[in-house]
Parts: sequence; C-alpha cells; structure tokens
Amino acid sequence: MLLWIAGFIILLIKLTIVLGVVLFLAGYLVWVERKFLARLQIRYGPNRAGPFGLLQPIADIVKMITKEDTVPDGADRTFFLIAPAVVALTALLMFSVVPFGKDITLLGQKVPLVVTDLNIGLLFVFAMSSLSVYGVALGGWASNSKYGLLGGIRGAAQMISYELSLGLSLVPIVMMAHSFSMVDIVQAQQRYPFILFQPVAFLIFVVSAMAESKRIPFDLPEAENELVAGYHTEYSGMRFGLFFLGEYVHIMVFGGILAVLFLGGWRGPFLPPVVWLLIKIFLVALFMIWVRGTLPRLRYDQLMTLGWKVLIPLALINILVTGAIGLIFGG
Amino acid sequence: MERDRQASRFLSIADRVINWSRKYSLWPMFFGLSCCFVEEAATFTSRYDMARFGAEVMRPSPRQADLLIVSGTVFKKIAPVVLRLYEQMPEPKWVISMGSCANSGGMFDVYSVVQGVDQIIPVDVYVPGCPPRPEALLEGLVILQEKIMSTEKPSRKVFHLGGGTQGTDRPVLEIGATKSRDPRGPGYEGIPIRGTSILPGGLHWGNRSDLMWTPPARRIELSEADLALAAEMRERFGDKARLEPHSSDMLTFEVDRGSVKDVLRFLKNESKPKYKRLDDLTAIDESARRNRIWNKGLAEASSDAGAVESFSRRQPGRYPDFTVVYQLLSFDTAGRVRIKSGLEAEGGAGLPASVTDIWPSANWYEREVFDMFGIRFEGHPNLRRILMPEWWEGHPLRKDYPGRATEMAPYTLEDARKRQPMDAMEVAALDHKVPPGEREFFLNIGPHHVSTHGLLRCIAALDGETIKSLDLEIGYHHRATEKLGERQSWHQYIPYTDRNDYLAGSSLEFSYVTAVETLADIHIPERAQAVRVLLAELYRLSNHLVWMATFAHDVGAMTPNFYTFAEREMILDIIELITGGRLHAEFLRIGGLAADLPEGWKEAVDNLTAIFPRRLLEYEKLLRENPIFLARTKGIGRISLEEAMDWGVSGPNLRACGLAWDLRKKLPYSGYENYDFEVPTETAGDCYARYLVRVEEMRQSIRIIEQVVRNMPSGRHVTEDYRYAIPERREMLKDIETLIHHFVNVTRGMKIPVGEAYGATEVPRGEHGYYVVSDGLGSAYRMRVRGPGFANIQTLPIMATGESIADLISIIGSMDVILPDIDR
Amino acid sequence: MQPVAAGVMSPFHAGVFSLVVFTILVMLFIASQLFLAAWLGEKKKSPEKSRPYECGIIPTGSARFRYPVPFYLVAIFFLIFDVEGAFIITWAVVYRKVGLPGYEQMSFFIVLLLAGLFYIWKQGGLDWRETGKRADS
Amino acid sequence: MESVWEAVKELLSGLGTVFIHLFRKPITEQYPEYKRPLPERARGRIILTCDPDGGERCVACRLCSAVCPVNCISMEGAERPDGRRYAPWFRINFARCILCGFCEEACPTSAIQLTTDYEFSKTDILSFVYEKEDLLVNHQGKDKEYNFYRYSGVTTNYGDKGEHVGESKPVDIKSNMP
Repeated sequence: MLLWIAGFIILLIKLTIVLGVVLFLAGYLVWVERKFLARLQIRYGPNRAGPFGLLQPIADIVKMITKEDTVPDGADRTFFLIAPAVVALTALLMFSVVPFGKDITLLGQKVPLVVTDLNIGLLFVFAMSSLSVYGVALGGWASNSKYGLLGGIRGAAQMISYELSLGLSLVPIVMMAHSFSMVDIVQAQQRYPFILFQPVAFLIFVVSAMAESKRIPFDLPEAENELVAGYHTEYSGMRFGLFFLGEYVHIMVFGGILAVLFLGGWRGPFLPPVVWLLIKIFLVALFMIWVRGTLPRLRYDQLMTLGWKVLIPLALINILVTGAIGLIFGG
Repeated sequence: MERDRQASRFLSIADRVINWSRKYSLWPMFFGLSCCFVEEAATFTSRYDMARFGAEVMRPSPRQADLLIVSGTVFKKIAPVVLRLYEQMPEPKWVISMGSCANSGGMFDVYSVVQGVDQIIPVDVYVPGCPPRPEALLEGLVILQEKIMSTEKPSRKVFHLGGGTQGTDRPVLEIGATKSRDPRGPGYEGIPIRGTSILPGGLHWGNRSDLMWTPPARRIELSEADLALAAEMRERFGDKARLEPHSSDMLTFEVDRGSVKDVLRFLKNESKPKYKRLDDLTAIDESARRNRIWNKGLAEASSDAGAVESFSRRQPGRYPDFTVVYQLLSFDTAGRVRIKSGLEAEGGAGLPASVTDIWPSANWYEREVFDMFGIRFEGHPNLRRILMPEWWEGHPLRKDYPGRATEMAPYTLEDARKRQPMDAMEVAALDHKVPPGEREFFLNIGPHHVSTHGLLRCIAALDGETIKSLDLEIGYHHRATEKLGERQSWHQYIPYTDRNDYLAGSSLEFSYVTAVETLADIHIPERAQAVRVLLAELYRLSNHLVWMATFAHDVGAMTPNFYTFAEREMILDIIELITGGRLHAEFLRIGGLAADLPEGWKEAVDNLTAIFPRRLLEYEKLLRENPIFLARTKGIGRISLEEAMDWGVSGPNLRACGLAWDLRKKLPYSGYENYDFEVPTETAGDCYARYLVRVEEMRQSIRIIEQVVRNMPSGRHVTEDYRYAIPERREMLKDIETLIHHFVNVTRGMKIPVGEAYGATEVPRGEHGYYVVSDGLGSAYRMRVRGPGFANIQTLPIMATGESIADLISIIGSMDVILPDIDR
Repeated sequence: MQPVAAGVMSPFHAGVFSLVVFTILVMLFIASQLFLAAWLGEKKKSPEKSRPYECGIIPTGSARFRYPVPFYLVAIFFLIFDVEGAFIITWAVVYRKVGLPGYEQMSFFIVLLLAGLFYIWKQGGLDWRETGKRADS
Repeated sequence: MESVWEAVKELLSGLGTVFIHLFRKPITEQYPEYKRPLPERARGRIILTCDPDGGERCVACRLCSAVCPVNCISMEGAERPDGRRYAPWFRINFARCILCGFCEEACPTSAIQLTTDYEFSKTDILSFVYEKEDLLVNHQGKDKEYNFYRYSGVTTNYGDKGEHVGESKPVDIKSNMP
C-alpha cells in the first residue's frame, strides 16, 4: 500500500511535470511564433517585456486572466462556457499518449516516460481530435453570432473531412508497426524512421494535421479577413485564451505525434530522449510557422475538394500499395 | 491593522504585476477610419514594428481587444458603430485618438464629421498630426504604457474590493463645457470665422478688380469631329440642344430637360464617335450665382414684374435654379462631351428623367444628386439617400445649407445611440424588393471589417456561404469634400485633395490643379511638369505596393505586407525628402510646385529604381504562380468589358478587361506623351487579371521614373503668372511687387475666371477628375469630385453575386477600393 | 521488490489509471482557468456589450439559421467513410497474420470504396461550390 | 501531373523566398532609442523663429492665419515703440492643425516654420493649444540669414530709407516738381 502511495505520488509528480511542461512550452510557442514570424518578416518582434521579450507570454496570460469575461445576449451559456474547455482539454489529453523517452527505474519500479501507453493510442488521438470539433462547432454556435456560427460550421466541415484522410494516412504505419500503441510504434522505428518508407503517408498526414489544427493555409474557421475571428469572435479574456492555448497545444501534439509516427519519436544520438523529442516538436512547430508566414488561405470548397478528391483517394491507394509491397518483400 | 497593511502590500504588488502585464499586452483592435489607419498599419510593419511593445496582436473582434486606436475621421454616420465597438470591448480598455480628425475634427469642420471622437467615447492619449507619422503613434503608445504603469490601481477592481482604477477614466467631453467648439481653441466662441459656408462672399455688384486681376477663362478651339457632331446634333434636335459657344475643356451642349434622354441615348448608341461611358452625373445649385443675385436685385427694384421676367430671361448669364450635368466619354477616339440641363425649383415642367435605363451606373449618381441637392429623378428604381444617413435633414450641397459642423448642433453621445445605421434587411428590401417577411440570412460585412478596406458596408444575403444577393451601403466615409471646395480658397483646397485618396497623395492634387489650370489657362514650367509626373508615379508605386500587401492579406498571406511596406517606406522617404509629407504631400500648387527639388533627390530615386525591380520579382514569387493564390483569384469576380464600360469602370480594373484605356496615353497631360511606357492589359477581367495588370504597371512606373530622372529639365518650378500662383519664395522675401501678389493670393486667394472645367489624371485607381465651376471668386462655386471608386465599386454586386464570402473578400481586395474617393 | 501487480490501479503502469489521473489534472487546470476568468476582473454590463458582434451593426434576425444541404451531405459521407475506415484500421493491425487472402479481400473492399467515392464525385456530391453564374460567362 | 509538380515547385519557391529573409538584418528602427533624422522639409510641430539678431520675426501680418485651411492660428497685432509690429499673443491649436506647411509658405518674414519634431502627444486635448511662449524659439530655423527689416523700407535700427539691401535712394518727390 505504501508503495502504491509512493507510486501515486511519483505519478502525480510526473503528470504535473508533463502538464506543466506542455503548458509552459505551449505558452512559449506563442513567443517563438511571434519572434520567428518577426524574423521572417525582417523585424524583431516582442523585445520589451523582459530580455528578448521573454516575459511576453506571462504578460499576455496575466492580462487575459484579469480581463472581463463577456457573454453575448442570446448565447447558450453552458455551451459557451464549455466550448473553450473542450478544445483545451482534448488538445492536452492528446498529448498523453506521446512517449517521451525509455522507461526509467525508480524505487525498483519501472516508470514509463509516457502518460499512458494505451494499446489503442493512435485511435485515442483520433477520438480526441474528433471531439475537439465539438469545441469549435459548439463555441461558434453557442455565441449567437453569425460570424461565430459560420466559423463553427466551417470548422466542423473541415475537421470531419480531414479526419478521414488523417486516419487513413496512418493505416500504413499501423501495418508496419502492427500496433496502435505509440510506444510500440516508436519501438518499430529502432533502425529507420518511418518517413523513409512512407513519404506519401507523411505528406497526407502533414496536410491533414495542419488542417485539423486550423493553421494557415487551412485556418478557415477563424479566417480574420473573412469571418472576423470566426468561431471565437465573441470570446474574451481567458476563455479566448483557452482557445488560443488549445491551438498551440495542438501544434505541439501534432509535432509530437508526427515525431512519434514518422521521425522515430524520442530516438536520436547523443542527447537525452526527451530533448530529442522536444527538438523534433520544435522543428515541426517552426515549419508550421514558416508555412503560416508564406501561404495564402484556401477557400472552403477548395479545402473540401483537396480533402475528398485528393487526400482520401491518395491515402486509400497508399494503403493498397503498402499492403502489396509489404506482402511481397516482408514475407 | 497588520492584516490591513499586508493586504494593501499585496494589493500594491498585484497592482504592479497587473499593470506591467497590461502595459506589454495592449492588443489593438483592427480598426481604422481613414488616412491615419494607413500610418497605423505602417506602424505594425517591419520598419516601426509595434510588435516590440507586445502590441502586434491586432484583434479583429472587439471582444479580444484592449486598445482602440481611433485612427482617422469620425463621421456622423459611422459614430454609432464606433461607439458600439468601443462598448463591446471588455474591461479594461483604452483609447488612443490618432490624428487631428479624431482629436478635434481637424480639417473637416464640416457637416458630416463629428468634431472629435472624445464627444462620444473617452480618450486616454491624443496623437497630433495629419496623419501622425508611425513614430508619433509609437510615442502615443509609450505614453499610454506610462499612464497605465503610473496612475492605475487595478487590483481592487480585479478582486472586486471596491475602489481602484483601471482603463480609461476620463469623461466624455461635453462641447461648450469642457471642450471648445472653435477650431482656434477656447475663447473664440462668437468671433466670426473667416469664410462663411453658406454663400460665397455675399452680394457682389460687379467688381472692378474682376477684370483687372482675372482675364476670361480659357477657350478651346473645337476640332473637326466636334464640329461635325455639333452639326449633327443641330440637325437632329434643333433648338433643343444648343452648343455652348465657349468652353474651356470639352464640347458642351445645353439641352432642354425633355430631350436630355434622347440626346444621351443618341450620343451613346448612334453618334460618331459613340460616347459609351457615363463619366459623371452631377448637379450645380445655381441659386447663389453672383449675377443671378444681381438680377434678383433688379427684379425686386422694379414694380413691373412681367417686364422683369422677360428681361431676365434674355439676360446673358441668367442661371436656372439647378443645372444637371452629364459628362460622357468616348473610347473610340478619346474625347468627352458635356450635357447640361437647367432645372427650375418651382413651376418647372416636371422632374428630370432618370437615365438608369441607358447607363445602369446612373443609379448611384442620381441617388447622390438627390441626396445632395434634393433633385428627384423620374423613373429611378430606388431613389433614396446614398451618402448621408436616412435620418439626415436637408440637402448639403444646396447653397443655403450651412457647411460647418461647428455651426450645427453638436453631435453627442445621445445622437450616437439614437442614429443607428439602417437594418440590413431593410436595405435589402429597398434595394431589390425582397418581401420583408422573407427571413434570409443577412450578414453585415462591414462597415468595420478587416477586409472592406475602410468603411464599406456589404450586406450579403447568404445561402450557406454563397452570396445570393449583395447590397452596398456607402457614405460611412463621407467627408463632404465637395462642400469644402466651395468654402476653402482655391489654394487652401489643395490639402483636401490629398485626402480624397490617401494612398495616392499628390496624384489627386495633380487632377485638381490640372482642372484649375485648364480653366484659368495657366502654363506650367517644364520642370514642374516633370516633377509632377515623378511624384505621381512614385505614389502609383506606393499605392500599388499597399494594394499588393492588402490583397495578399485578404487571401490570407500575411508576409507580403511586411515586405512591400519596406519598399513603400523607401518611396515615402523620397517623397518626404522632396515634399515634406508622407501620405499627404500637399506639394503641388496652382501654377507649379511649392518648392524646387531638394538636394539629394536624384540619388534617392536612383537608389529606388535600382533596387525595386528585383524586389518586385521576389514578392511575386510569393503570389504570382502560387497554386493557392491562383485558386483564390483565377476566374473569380469576372466582369466583361462590355459591362465594365457600361458601369463606368476605369483604371486597372478596366484594363484587366482588355481595353488599353489610360489617360496618360489617350489624353496625355503634363508631358506624358514624351515618356516611353506601355499600358498593360489582360483580358480575363477576373481577380488574377487585375493582379497582373497592377504588377505590370509598377514596372512601367519604374520605367517612367527612370526617364524623368534622366531628362529632368531645369528652370523654374512655378509659373511666372503670379495672378494665379503663390510666388516663388526667394523672390517674395526680397521683392515688394512679388510680395503684393503673395499677399493677395495667400489671403483672398487667386481669383479664377468665371467658367467651368474638368481636369482628370490617371491616378492609381483610375480616372480621378475634378469638375471645377468658378464664379470668379477666391473659391470654387462648385467643386465636383469624380472618384474612380464610386463607379468601380458599383460593380461589386455583379462580380460577387453567386460567389462565396471568401471570394467577395478577394474581389474587394483585387479591386483596390478606397473609401474617400467613393464617399468623398 | 516485487513490482506492483500490473492492475488497473497501478500507478507505475502507464495505463488507463494514469490517463484518468492526467485527465483529472487537466480538468482541474482548465476549471481553475475558467473560474479565474469568470471571477477576476471588473464586470460592467451594458446592453451594447452583450449584443452579439456584427461589424458594429445591430444584427438582423437570428444567428441560428438552417445550413444548406451540401453541408449535411458531407456529414453523411463522413459517417459512411468513417465506418468503412474502421474496418480498414482493424485489418491493418493483423494484416501480416491474415496474409495474402486478407489483403485480397481488403483490396476488393478498398477498391469498392474508391469506386463509391468516384461515384459520388461524378454525381456532384462533392461539389460544394454552386457553379457561380459568372463562372462560364 | 506536370501541373502538380509546378504547384509544388511554386510552393517551395515561396517558402524559400520567405526563408531567405531570415538571414537579412531586420530593418526595424527601434523607435524610442533611435530616432531617424528626418529631411529638412519634413513637417512637424510649428515654431516661431527669431531673426539672426535675436529679434522676433513675426510682424503679426496674419498671412498664416489667413491661409490656414483649418483656422487654427490666431493672434493679435500691435506696434512696439520703435515702430515694429509684433504679436502680443499668438496661438496655434495643434488639435486642429494638419501640419500642411501653408503657414510657413505664407509667412513673409520666415517667422513661422515647421520643425521635424513629431513627438507631442498629450493626454489632455486642451493642452494642444500652444501659446506664443510655447512656440517661440531662440534660433532661425531653416532660414538662417533672412532678416525682414533688412529689406523693408521702414526706418529701423538697420538704417534709414534707401540703406537696405538692394534699395535705391529715396526720390525727393518735391524735386520733380516743375
């Protein structure tokens, strides 16, 4: 029993650290984005709040927390309240299946460096990302704002379209790793990362995942040029902050999953595994920011067309090809 | 006791933490009213980089914004919207009033403008300037940051403890009590302001100085073709259409009201050449003409009313109550014709007939005439106000209408609450007769919206995201620039012309001075002509760079904005070196320029022409062949050449439909015939074609600039005809005869001869013209501004109906609209 | 020491228990944020502040409108394909075990699926943009 | 297929174009610390200058006030014992002023001039009304040499009639009498 309590404390500490680090990194991802975008745009970005503007995220968070929280007339208060929570919750939970290192041993017990090693890890990710649609759609609908509604609907349509190609693009990975468990998938990449075997799946996944995290060129649900702020038009203060947080956690999760599935997860020479994972996440995030700084935005129907007429057929064909090749060479 | 002290220590620490955070996290709302917003936007770009202060997160929704930068003129029609947006911001919130207009009404002491935003919302910091340069806005931001840090105690409010301060705590100013109504500052109330706004100068019983100072207006020789047309007109319409014997600019006919429609139809469809485009349709209130007042005086003096009636009819120069003016343009052989038709206020034979069935574009023009003069048109489908709000009383361009805002009842907070813009469904019902019961999904896009490029209100009836019908509501940016032209002296009006298109700067002065110089027959030294061309082309580049940035931004690409503004800053630096201004050059003068070119101008321009083409290629890499950009622009927002001509579209938007129509080539002015350049065209008429045309125009502008620099003539920068010009400063300071001219022209203003003239130049957005009517006084009798935007934007519903919201945004972006030349 | 039995409640096992604890932690965090957001900060109500935003204009009608049919079509297609996707995914795990016969059956299934997709494509089920009236002019 | 390749190539070239900017030096001017020197003609806050001898240049002729498009300049004129005109008070309302420079152009004595200073934001709208003491400076501004009284035909400290720059001796009109 004592051991259980000790283990529980270790677990709590571990999970708190994980959560803390994820939140901290998500906060600083905002800073990274602002600085990196600035440099791409030949300027400096935030540099007054602390050295190099390092305290910028703190300023933003404190400001948002102490800001008035408004609810528009005619809004569905319950849904309006929980929508940002859904987005943030699902994004954070998705991170729980990302392994960030080999097991370590404490008190003679193996402490796995993953929050949860579900044998259906990948499916859990899909489930969570499907759930986060509710945040967007409900938030947009519950605000009683037309712009919000249009954004919410765009978000829902976009997510259900890309959910499919996202899922199908990963089937070849599962075929190669024989498992849905993220830990097993990392194991399976002991020698080579999957990106070498599955470049097509990688591409489909990157595009679909960017669409899922609503980033340019797929940021239609919040396209400010068209829909003001889309589904979060009516959100203020920390409720808006949670949407914001959710978006950046999503980027990290996306980076983490991409790293696990295609880039060998925490594997890498010389440096400790966690560092490798963070480096990979960081690079993926930079890539997304870079893309954001470059590309225009697709239109609603073009986005759907890309999903249904290009990515889904491509993903299906990729499965067939992978299967055939696997059977011929794998034996 | 100890607990209290601890609590207060905690609160003071909390104060500091919260204030510090807020100081560095002032997120401004994406909100702009007019010119100042362009400088505000520049403040966000790389050279000034407001992001350094943590204030770059521009929020399009008021819910997430902390800071409202009121950048520009607060119009009475938009004031309720400004107030609502401010009130929709959550606490705490701050306000920076940017620029003279927002501070006090600035140069727009005129009926449609609120004299300072502080009359409806509280203001923390006022930034002076017109517009304030980006650094000035940054200074304003720093002052606001200091104010937050040093004076606010927010924690008591944040923890609901009662007391404490946060956000704006200043009251809304009350006019007369806490705020002066006089432009000169407090203490002047009751002392008359120079230049009354109702009648020009009162009764003038012929003025000896008229002839001494002012020779008659210019007269043109009619060409063979013009004479042939006049002959044909005489044959067809006999006495009903009379050729005006003297004209300063173009063939002019006076036509009886009943025949106007026939004449116009003839000119459009049958005459040779065919006058395909309705350039402009406007009116003149003739009631305050000097010799008309004189005649009236005679009539009152005489007892025999009938005799006076016949006498005054025969009197040359007897004016009707109103004149309706139509101006047509022929594309085949470049040329214009003007049709004038008199109108009596009372007892006349019916209303003028609407010409909307000849030119669809007449719809808005006739509404404008109705709005401004109260003239009704028979058979107009939807004659209602267009620029002024529905609740407005009176017709502002009538001569008996007071022009100054300070002469009217002040606009207060109550007005801003009461005077709401019309409901979207109501507008749609009026415009295309939707039965009011029909619950379509109406969405207001604008007047405050990121992508409407100003205060344009699009009312879309949606089916999903498809636009079933689109109505436009304009007038949110109506600065009464035509009324101001009747009040300000000819010279004083120059700064106002810049503001008629704040991205094209002196291109607009160019149109204006061309008109006045045509009328008064002033000859411009070659050097001044070349500098005018140089400035016009520099501003064209600068305008197209902003257009490229905003267009890219509209389709979602954020970075071109930052790059193109870097080069734009280079151009503005040159403009500032030469003229002293950035957005508003205020450098062209009637008769020449304000000053000669300064030292170092050549190096600066050479530097630009060396770098620019390479950079342009670089920016094009982000857009031209980008598949997403192509998908968003190709085939979107198409308009056919036939439609474009019918609707009066001009500029790059017309050239993108396949017609190489450019005033610089077709009706050259200021020596454009000496420069070697091409007029780029495309045929598709879609967003992408408009993109290609504008980009190519930038290359051509560089070519022209290079030629100007190479061949810059020497000589004077201002005409020697000091009757009409502010003399050269060097001479004025040392020479008494020159000083006399200087005194007269600066105070009373130059007197431009009686007559009328239209002067237009090819500004970046198309044909921008001024139709100036002079009664021989120091200011215009009627100042008509023909903005290209007014005609161009009318085609938006045609282009956007059936497309989606996203397409509407890229169409607006590709059209390069700017509100002051639409609403004027 | 003996490892604690790898039961459901084992804190050392990265299983469902760990996930539950993590979920609770995350929920606590979010709840605290929402609570702070709702509690802290001055509240000033006004009729304008609580009016939904629509570019500064008083909105017309309700913001809860019916969305056109194509949107629901997407939803239905999604449902269909998602269910089919579930079959593929289950097959993927065991695809080595079921070998060539399994592959053959699955390929038949996928080809059928593709055929279905092309069918709705040709039927115009995937054309969300009504061909604008000006697209062909 | 070719078009797909083209599209990918264009996407990549766009990404590349943005990427190379990473290696360019930011063009940002760090405002409060660095203030770019502006060209002489740049139009900012208005001042009243003095002539090289230290006297006030303004002779209260009201040309600036007359030409001002926004009526923001006001003053009163008076005469000093030595016969020079001056303005006992002079006021500019910078809340209205649009810094167009017309006053500078109108001024026959180079008294009123625009500086390149743009930093005068305020928290109080009424403090934009600048009085003469706020406007008056102790230098000549852009026009270093000019002194109105050297050219004007008034008997002043600079000399009698006919002794100013470029002025011919006064004609004794009585000597022209037949």
